[in-house]
Amino acid sequence: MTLSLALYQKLYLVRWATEAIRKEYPNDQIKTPVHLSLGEEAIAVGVCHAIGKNGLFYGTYRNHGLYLSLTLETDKFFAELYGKRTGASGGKAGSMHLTAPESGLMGTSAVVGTTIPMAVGAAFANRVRRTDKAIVVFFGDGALDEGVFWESFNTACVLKLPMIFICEDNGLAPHTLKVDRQGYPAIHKVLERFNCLTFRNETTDVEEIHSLALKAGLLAREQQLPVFLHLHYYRYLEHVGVNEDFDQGYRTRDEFEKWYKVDPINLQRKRLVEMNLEKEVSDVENQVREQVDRSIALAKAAPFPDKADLFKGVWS
Amino acid sequence: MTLSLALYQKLYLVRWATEAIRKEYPNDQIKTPVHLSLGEEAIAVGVCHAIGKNGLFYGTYRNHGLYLSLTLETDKFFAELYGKRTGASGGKAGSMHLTAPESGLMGTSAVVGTTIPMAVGAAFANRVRRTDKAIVVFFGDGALDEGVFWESFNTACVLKLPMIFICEDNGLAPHTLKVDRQGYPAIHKVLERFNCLTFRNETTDVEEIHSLALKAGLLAREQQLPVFLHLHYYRYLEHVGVNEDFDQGYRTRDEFEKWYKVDPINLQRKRLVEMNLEKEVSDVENQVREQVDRSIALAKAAPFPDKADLFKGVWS
Amino acid sequence: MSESKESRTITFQEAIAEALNQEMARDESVFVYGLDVADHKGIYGTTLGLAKKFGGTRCFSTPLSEEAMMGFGLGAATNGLRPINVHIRVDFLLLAMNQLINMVATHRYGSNGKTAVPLVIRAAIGRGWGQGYQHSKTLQSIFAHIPGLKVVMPTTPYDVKGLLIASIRDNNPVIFIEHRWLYFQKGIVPEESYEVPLGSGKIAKEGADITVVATSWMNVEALKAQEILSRRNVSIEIVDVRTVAPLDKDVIIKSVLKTGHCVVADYDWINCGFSSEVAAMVSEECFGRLKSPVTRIGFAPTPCPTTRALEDEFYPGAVDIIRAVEKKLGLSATDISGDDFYSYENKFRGPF
Amino acid sequence: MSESKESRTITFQEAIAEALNQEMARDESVFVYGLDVADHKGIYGTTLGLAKKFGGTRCFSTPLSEEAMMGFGLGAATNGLRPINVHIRVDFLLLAMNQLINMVATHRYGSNGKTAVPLVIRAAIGRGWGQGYQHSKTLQSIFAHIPGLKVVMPTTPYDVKGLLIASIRDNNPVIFIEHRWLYFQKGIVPEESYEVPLGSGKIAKEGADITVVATSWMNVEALKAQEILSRRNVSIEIVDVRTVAPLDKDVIIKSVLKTGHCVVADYDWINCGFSSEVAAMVSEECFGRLKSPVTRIGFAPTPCPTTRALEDEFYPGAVDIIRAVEKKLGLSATDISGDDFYSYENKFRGPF
Ligand SMILES: Cc1ncc(C[n+]2csc(CCOP(=O)(O)OP(=O)(O)O)c2C)c(N)n1
Ligand SMILES: Cc1ncc(C[n+]2csc(CCOP(=O)(O)OP(=O)(O)O)c2C)c(N)n1
Ligand SMILES: [Mg+2]
Ligand SMILES: [Mg+2]
Repeated sequence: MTLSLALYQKLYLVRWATEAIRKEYPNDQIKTPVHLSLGEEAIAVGVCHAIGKNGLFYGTYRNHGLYLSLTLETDKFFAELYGKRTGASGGKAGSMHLTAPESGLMGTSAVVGTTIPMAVGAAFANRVRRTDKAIVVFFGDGALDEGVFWESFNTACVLKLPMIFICEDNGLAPHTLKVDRQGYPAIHKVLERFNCLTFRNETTDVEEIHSLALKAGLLAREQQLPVFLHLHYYRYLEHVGVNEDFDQGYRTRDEFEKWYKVDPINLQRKRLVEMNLEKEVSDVENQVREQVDRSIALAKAAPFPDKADLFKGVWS
Repeated sequence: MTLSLALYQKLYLVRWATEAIRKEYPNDQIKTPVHLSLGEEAIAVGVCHAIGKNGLFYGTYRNHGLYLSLTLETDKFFAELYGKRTGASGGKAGSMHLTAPESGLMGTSAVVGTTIPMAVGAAFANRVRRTDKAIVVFFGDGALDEGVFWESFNTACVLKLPMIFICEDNGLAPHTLKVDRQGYPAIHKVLERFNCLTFRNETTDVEEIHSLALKAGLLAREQQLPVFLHLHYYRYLEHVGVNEDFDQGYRTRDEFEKWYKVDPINLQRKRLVEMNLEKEVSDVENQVREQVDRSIALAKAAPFPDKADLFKGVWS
Repeated sequence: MSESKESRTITFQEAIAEALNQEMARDESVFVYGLDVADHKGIYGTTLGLAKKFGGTRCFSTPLSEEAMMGFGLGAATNGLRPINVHIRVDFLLLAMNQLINMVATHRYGSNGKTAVPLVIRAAIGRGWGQGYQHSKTLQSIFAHIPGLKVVMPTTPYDVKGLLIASIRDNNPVIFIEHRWLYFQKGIVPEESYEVPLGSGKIAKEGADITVVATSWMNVEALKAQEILSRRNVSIEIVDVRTVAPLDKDVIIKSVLKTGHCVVADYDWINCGFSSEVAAMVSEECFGRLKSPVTRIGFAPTPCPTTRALEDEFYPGAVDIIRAVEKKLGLSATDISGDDFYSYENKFRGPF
Repeated sequence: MSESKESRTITFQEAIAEALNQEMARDESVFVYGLDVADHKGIYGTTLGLAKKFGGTRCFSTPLSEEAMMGFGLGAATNGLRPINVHIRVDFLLLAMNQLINMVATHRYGSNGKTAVPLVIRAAIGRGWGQGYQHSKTLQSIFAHIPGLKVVMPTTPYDVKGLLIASIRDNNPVIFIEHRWLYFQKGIVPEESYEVPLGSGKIAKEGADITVVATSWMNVEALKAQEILSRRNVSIEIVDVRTVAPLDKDVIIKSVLKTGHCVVADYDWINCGFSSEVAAMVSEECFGRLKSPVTRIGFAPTPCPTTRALEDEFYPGAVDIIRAVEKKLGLSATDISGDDFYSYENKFRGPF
């Protein structure tokens, strides 16, 4: 599969799984708060594809894109959302704390900023144990407000840990604008005064993000320094849940329209169609749809955990 | 009294009170950990004198300079160090948490960084209540490592609060060098990327610091913005306690010798002598010595708190 | 407790909003701040409209900086204002524990009583719809452990209004813990302003056979247990402690001395918790007069799992109380197959 | 407990250093980090020389960033290392409560048991020389309240070595609380490596008349009380719990069933604390077999004042235990005018 098509496959998987959740959610069987990634797909897919199997990834509650582009699997994913024994964490984690250590997704968390220091510790362990991994941590613009971001970033710079910090900036946390939260005009201009490398980009083109992530990975390793990527996207839906919320007054549909013109899935599809890969595109799409349908059916049919499972997994 | 002499009076008070503590400490009656300000006097004195009665001040456990230059009093000061009922907080606070709200010393704390957000809240109250105070917070270079510094500074910039942040940088926290703690070459270069004003100075000349503080106060008020002052000094003694520690291997006496050439008390004394104020200088010195001696005698003679005082002051 | 002649019925949520509105109107030093307090959701509706009515310096959303915002409250409270800091989940207070415990709780003491700290910290506690282990704690036992903090856990609309007003007027730091499921509960609430004194528990339901000491949502569960057991002529007395610190010991002791049996139904973990405190205190104060040892009911000793199947096991409820009471009184198990127990889907649906 | 044939005597402090040295030599995944661990003071001497011997990646001082450093430990522990994070005062852990409680304590559970978190958090507790309200807490009751954390409080040099080794080898997060005054205590400690299992208490002193359950420094005070009361033929049995969580209930229950009286002498605040837990547990498990209600001894319900005059009132000690025992047994007050009680000036002088 060409790179462009492989990227599209992941984009489409994330998008379609999200749309499936939106359809299923009103049935009240997915009883876990979902923070959907509609609009954000190119960042998760571009970065994860670039770093690939060699990476250890850390993220937030808005992690479906990460999980799906790293694992490409949907059985355990949906089972986890349905709270089933067959889920990625047997139903204990739900949407907000998905992990898949075997695919490099090491930690996600419902408390803002909390996986950032964890990633720094992972980068330290990676150096000490010479495991030769690429460490990547994703967080929202809200995490920049938290002291722990600054502590963690500073520590990574002190220890000169090669790792990638990715701020996925949608300008909102969750409904409060940056101007009411950030005492600086541009975060990358602040952070470039640390011993690190910084990049900033507003693209929604997955291939551009992919190249940038490749470059970031390379530079981090070459220069043995942290790299900060400031990437941007527009959150299409409400903060948590499956609906739009343009009628709530804190933002306008116009903004959405502007961003939707460069919707990451549409962009990449267009590129592939222009490359005359229409047939491959629809094969990928069909396969993804089938996969998702099958996984949802399996998840629904799967058993809930046993009551005794409540007490399992606290202690090692 | 001329400005130069008034400044000298405060410098000498801080220095002499410190020397008195050094002499008294081995008698084991001052049972409170003392973080002395030998070497740091010009910052406390210069800033406090510039801002004066109009200020609300926040500091750290290394607060003797602040307390003395704001209050000019030593009775309650020494009584507090001796743990007596007549102390500034009846013996409950000790050296590390001295306050004197009536003189503007609102909060000091033994936990690094903790009075910084308090000062931001005070600046907010000051704006809301139009009390027209100047808000000043002092902290060490170690506090820059703590997330709460970044959260607080950012919040002050968001709210555009006119206030003065003063980093008293001695390069140590408490024995760890900046290179092992700071992932950036220069803090003011980082912070100038926030919506604020920044200044940096290495002087030990109290008059220079005094002017800088005047300017900072003016600018903060004019521009309705936070001001960050990065000031430097050399800690002559061990981190906590009354002794030198140049034999401990983490720093050299040479460094001290270099800084002692520009010792803030000596500098100012020399200036006054050159102005032919030798007599005034020794009057001030005598008066300070007498005051300190008397206060120590009073403190020693004062009663300890009653046992029942333990339970007083928890609730309002 | 409520001896009002009013009969206006409003929700718990509305009662909070009313308390805030009345206090902010009465005293211009009162202000509300925290993440999202000024957004369109307004903390489950409780802060909606405040920014518009009182202006953006009386109600504003802040950066995501819990530790600094707690210290900010201390600075404002010690300079003439009466801050109300709001947290949409109590779990986020864990970011602010240093300011709360090292600074807020001690500031007055360290000043030898000179400085007051009139600071209210509202924190919602959650449950349901897969909140999971980072959005489902209560932590009142931890707060109550610290001298210098008051801890309030209201259950009824009447109490929440009166306790919030009392907390705002109190000159000490108060942690005010609101259970999300209670927001929809309705009750009679006078329109005028009134205080329910901090440190006063109440008999939520009189009874003769056994005392159930309950906090927050567990009062709802206790009431359900009481209803069901009353069919068998078992008469439960329910003590709603209302404030966890300071604790009204007398109301508990008096009740237990009357019934001889005590179940503590707390909404927190058991180990080293508030239920341990009540059990220890009752065992001491009623020594020799208890007909059975004090029974503690609380969270399972695990983090809270996400899936509903396990979450239902994690949280205690009416059934646990019923079974504990039966055991104490030597009764066979009541048939509860026909009974409806609380299910949050009846009140609201996910996700938040 | 120690059945070693060794008779080498070393201090508590040296026993810690020895445990660290042996474990770091045995397992290269073990490393020590935190503020000042690599400076010339070496955390009361316990980490001195480690950086030199094992290199700067096995022992290093960090930025003053407690919250991030706790998360750093979680990241390292879940990627093949065994971190030991050191805090010179437990009070500074209050800056790291979010990582500790929301992340470290839950990570394994959230992974459904897939990921282990072998992380040790050493924290010194203090007292004396005006430490004051920000440097004098213990907090074990708070840590023990949280499922997913183990909490260890060693008293003797023998135990501290064995418990620290067991903690380092344990695959769960362990909070290891060391009382500063114990650093100077001497005892017989075998040179070879050994484990004292977490979750096992011990009878520190056998006795027949009354059980004193003690933590950390309170064991020293209990022993003093025991000595003095033995003059009157009162025989105290002292239970050193050693680990606060998980708690060895059996050793406590067995002792109380034997003596019929129980005093809990804990080194923390009482309200909602570990002493409440023990009192509740004992009152339940020994119901009907207690000759008196369980008595709790702990910190005064105030922040800790600085001045020695009040600090001595704040902390509990041997005299409080003696008086409690006398009251339980209906004895007159023992004449203690000729007795020497512990005074820290005999061991060290300020300021730290
Ligand atoms: C420490 C903490 N404070 C508050 C919250 C409540 N909260 C949940 S999501 C969110 C906004 C986060 O915004 P951002 O980091 O930009 O991520 P986004 O949702 O935009 O992806 C907030 C405040 C939280 N989860 N954690
Ligand atoms: C939050 C916190 N962490 C650790 C300590 C222990 N400690 C006391 S002073 C100090 C060094 C602080 O250095 P700095 O802020 O530069 O102040 P200085 O002592 O140099 O004036 C440390 C780490 C503390 N008091 N508070
Ligand atoms: Mg955002
Ligand atoms: Mg310093």
